[in-house]
Amino acid sequence: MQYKSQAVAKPYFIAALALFVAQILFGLIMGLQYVWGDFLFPHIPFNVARMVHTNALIVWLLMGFMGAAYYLVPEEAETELHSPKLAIALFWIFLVAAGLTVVGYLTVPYATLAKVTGNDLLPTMGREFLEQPLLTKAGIVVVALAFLFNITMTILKGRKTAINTVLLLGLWGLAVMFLFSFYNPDNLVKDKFYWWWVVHLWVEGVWELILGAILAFVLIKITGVDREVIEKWLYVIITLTLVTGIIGTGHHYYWIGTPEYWQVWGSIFSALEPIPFFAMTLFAFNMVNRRRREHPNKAATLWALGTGVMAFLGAGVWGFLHTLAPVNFYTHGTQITAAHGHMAFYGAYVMVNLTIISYAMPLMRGRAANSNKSQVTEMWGFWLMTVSIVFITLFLTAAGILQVWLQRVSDNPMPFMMAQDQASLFYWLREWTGVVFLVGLVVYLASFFIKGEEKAAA
Amino acid sequence: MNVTPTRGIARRLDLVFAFLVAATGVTWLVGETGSAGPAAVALILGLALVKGWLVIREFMLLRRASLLWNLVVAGWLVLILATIALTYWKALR
Amino acid sequence: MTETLTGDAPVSRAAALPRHPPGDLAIWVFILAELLAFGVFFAVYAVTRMKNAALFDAMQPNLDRNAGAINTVLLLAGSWCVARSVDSIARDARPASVRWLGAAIACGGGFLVVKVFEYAAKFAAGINLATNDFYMFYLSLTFFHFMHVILGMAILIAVWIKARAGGYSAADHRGMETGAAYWHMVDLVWIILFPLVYVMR
Amino acid sequence: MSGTFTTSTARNIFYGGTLFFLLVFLALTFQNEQIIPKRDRREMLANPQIAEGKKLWETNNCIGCHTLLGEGAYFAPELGNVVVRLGSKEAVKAFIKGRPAEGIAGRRSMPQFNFSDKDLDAIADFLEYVSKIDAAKWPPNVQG
Repeated sequence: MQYKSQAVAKPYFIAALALFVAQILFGLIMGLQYVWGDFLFPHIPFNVARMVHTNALIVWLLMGFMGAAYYLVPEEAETELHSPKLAIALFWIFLVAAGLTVVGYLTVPYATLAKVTGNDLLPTMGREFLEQPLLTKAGIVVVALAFLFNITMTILKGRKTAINTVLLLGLWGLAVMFLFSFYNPDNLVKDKFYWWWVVHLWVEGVWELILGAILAFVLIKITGVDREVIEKWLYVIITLTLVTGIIGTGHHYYWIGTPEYWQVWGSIFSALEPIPFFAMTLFAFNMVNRRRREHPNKAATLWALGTGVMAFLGAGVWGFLHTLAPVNFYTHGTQITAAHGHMAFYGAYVMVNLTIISYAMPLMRGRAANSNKSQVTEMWGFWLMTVSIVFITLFLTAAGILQVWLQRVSDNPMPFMMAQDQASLFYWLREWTGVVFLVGLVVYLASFFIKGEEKAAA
Repeated sequence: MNVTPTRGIARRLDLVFAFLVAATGVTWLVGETGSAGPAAVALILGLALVKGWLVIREFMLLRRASLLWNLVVAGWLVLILATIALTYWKALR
Repeated sequence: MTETLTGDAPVSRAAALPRHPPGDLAIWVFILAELLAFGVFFAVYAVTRMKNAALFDAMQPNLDRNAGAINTVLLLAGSWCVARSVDSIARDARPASVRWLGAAIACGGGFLVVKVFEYAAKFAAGINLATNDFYMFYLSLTFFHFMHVILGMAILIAVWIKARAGGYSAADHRGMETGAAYWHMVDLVWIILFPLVYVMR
Repeated sequence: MSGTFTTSTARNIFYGGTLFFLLVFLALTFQNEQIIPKRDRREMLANPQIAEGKKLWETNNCIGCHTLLGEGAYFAPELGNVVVRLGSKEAVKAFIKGRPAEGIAGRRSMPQFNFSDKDLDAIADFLEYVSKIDAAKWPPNVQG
């Protein structure tokens, strides 16, 4: 850690990991509800568990991105953060808002929550991933703007590198695209059309800029390869990402009342989306192979390489599997989508957050890297979680194929619930694999508390 | 200005251009006469192949690049034209 | 192993790299990506035509082949001018290089004008992307290409401005080669598009 | 001369390429806005019940279990075509109304929302409207 103010990242990372735990616990509840239908009913119905699961994910990833920005921007800009106090204040505001929102989800019926939080003023709630009350959404905008102010001011007064420029662009894009969450017309087709401007243009657009910037930063640090080399590849990869990803939005416009030309445009451009992910994997391995130093933090290197591979598999390969319109006609809205969603989010955004946390946390705790013992434990966490998510994805894919076959393709299409019963074996396997994932997460978290021989900070 | 080989390049470019325009004229003529069928399609796709090849080699200057680069870009051209020809042929049957 | 750890490794690698075409490697990555996108688009067109040959053959005569052919010539001429411009700067003939570039930009502008008239006629007939599969592809492909011509012209104009200011020389004109390569790509794509969409039946 | 690869060119291509594809996407969006009036059944929205039904759909987080035109959660059946599948709006209303408050033992259970008859009408009107949107022949069959 070269600048004192980088330390503000620490509470962000800790809160992110706490929310990660909450996300997984609620995921396990949902997984169980898939096979034990009335588990916790009517106290925590599936839809509530799902809101907590997905919203906790989104919030902790955002927390992680913010922490990453607070950590790497001062170092890249070679100056202290504009206002560490603001960063800490925003942390508490964000955390309390997120906490209150979750408490709201869990304690009162959603309709009541909508009423008391003023959803009537501007109805925005009750749409997938955008379930947050108006107040929370407004809070997110305020926090995001203040955060961007802080980061932008820091970069303006310091060195402008490709990494912090790309990061800043991604973060601004994130904030701007979120504004579409306030647009909710009665016309369902338009509602859905612009809803994707938040969801797709986040995860297959601007978030990938953030991902690329964080990965590039960590690769420079752990490999010692010339900044010039890493930065130009960063630009090439994010160019490919946006060239394919922006029009790739069209792969969500096949069956929601939008015209048929999206089937052609969406299929073509989203079919090319795996390319930037593949490039990123090649890039990460290439840089590590060309390393000019042996960084003591092996765990961070593992996470960085893992991000490349898993993002390619989850977002690239599993996305491609069902992105072509003729295939998607049968797979749209099935467990295939869920399978892709799990591996893509884990492989791209969970792992990149854990990469920067793995790299930065030891430094913020005053050492170049954790002890060997701690790192070995962390790597166990890596493998347990990563292998689990692969199997969760495979089981969900199996469930999805079965569902598509029974419910969509066969001559005598089976009703939804009957088809679900047929897939219950795979849901059980998924749930047990989810337990293994939780074990992996506990092991990972335990690594933070393992002492041993440490190397002094560089 | 007085180096002969480079003047040669200019003349070469002029000849390529003249050929490209002439080939385009033939393709246009095929369209104007409303010609259909395998022979006409083979002619225009063949001309497209030659035109594309000339643009790649002479204008994009891939003749100065390694074999790999030539294979990649010309391979693209051949692959696309072959796909078009194949689908045309299958639609006939 | 030790070799990858030493500082001079990239230098020895560079020597082993294949000879790249003129221009910056970054533009070539972009060109390959564009060619791939167009290539897939053409293939999807071809397959859709295969399945709906009757519709495609019935609709195709409505296209303006004259406009298509004129535009082909304009793009070829533009490409030729750019190639001559690069050749001129390689001989340090700077005024000639700038003139050739200007001519190329004029050709591109001509293409856009012809295309706008062609589109105007189609739009006036009430044709849009939802009319039928043929017009969907015709409009999609030509519009996507149309946008590329605009982008190519933007690049050429940037190069032209720099060339006029004396920014290129026989010793260093990589920027011009970079812009030229992109412009030729736009031409190359049209060389397939014209027979495929306007003529083949 | 050959074999160069500069950060500044890569950066310019990034900005130019992104802007370019964004413009193409916006053009496609513009065309989308021109075409969807023929597909999205916006004339039905003259009935204020539909907007009310959509709001009830949202404020009860139906999307948290169900899909609507294939988007949402995959825990419970697709509802874009539910009016067609169950045969009538009345059947849809009866189904919603008939959910036991304590759920069905061991089964995935839909909560009892205690909707008024007016609310149920609005929800059914909304679901009927959704079933009439031209979704390019999706879903493949009535089971959704």
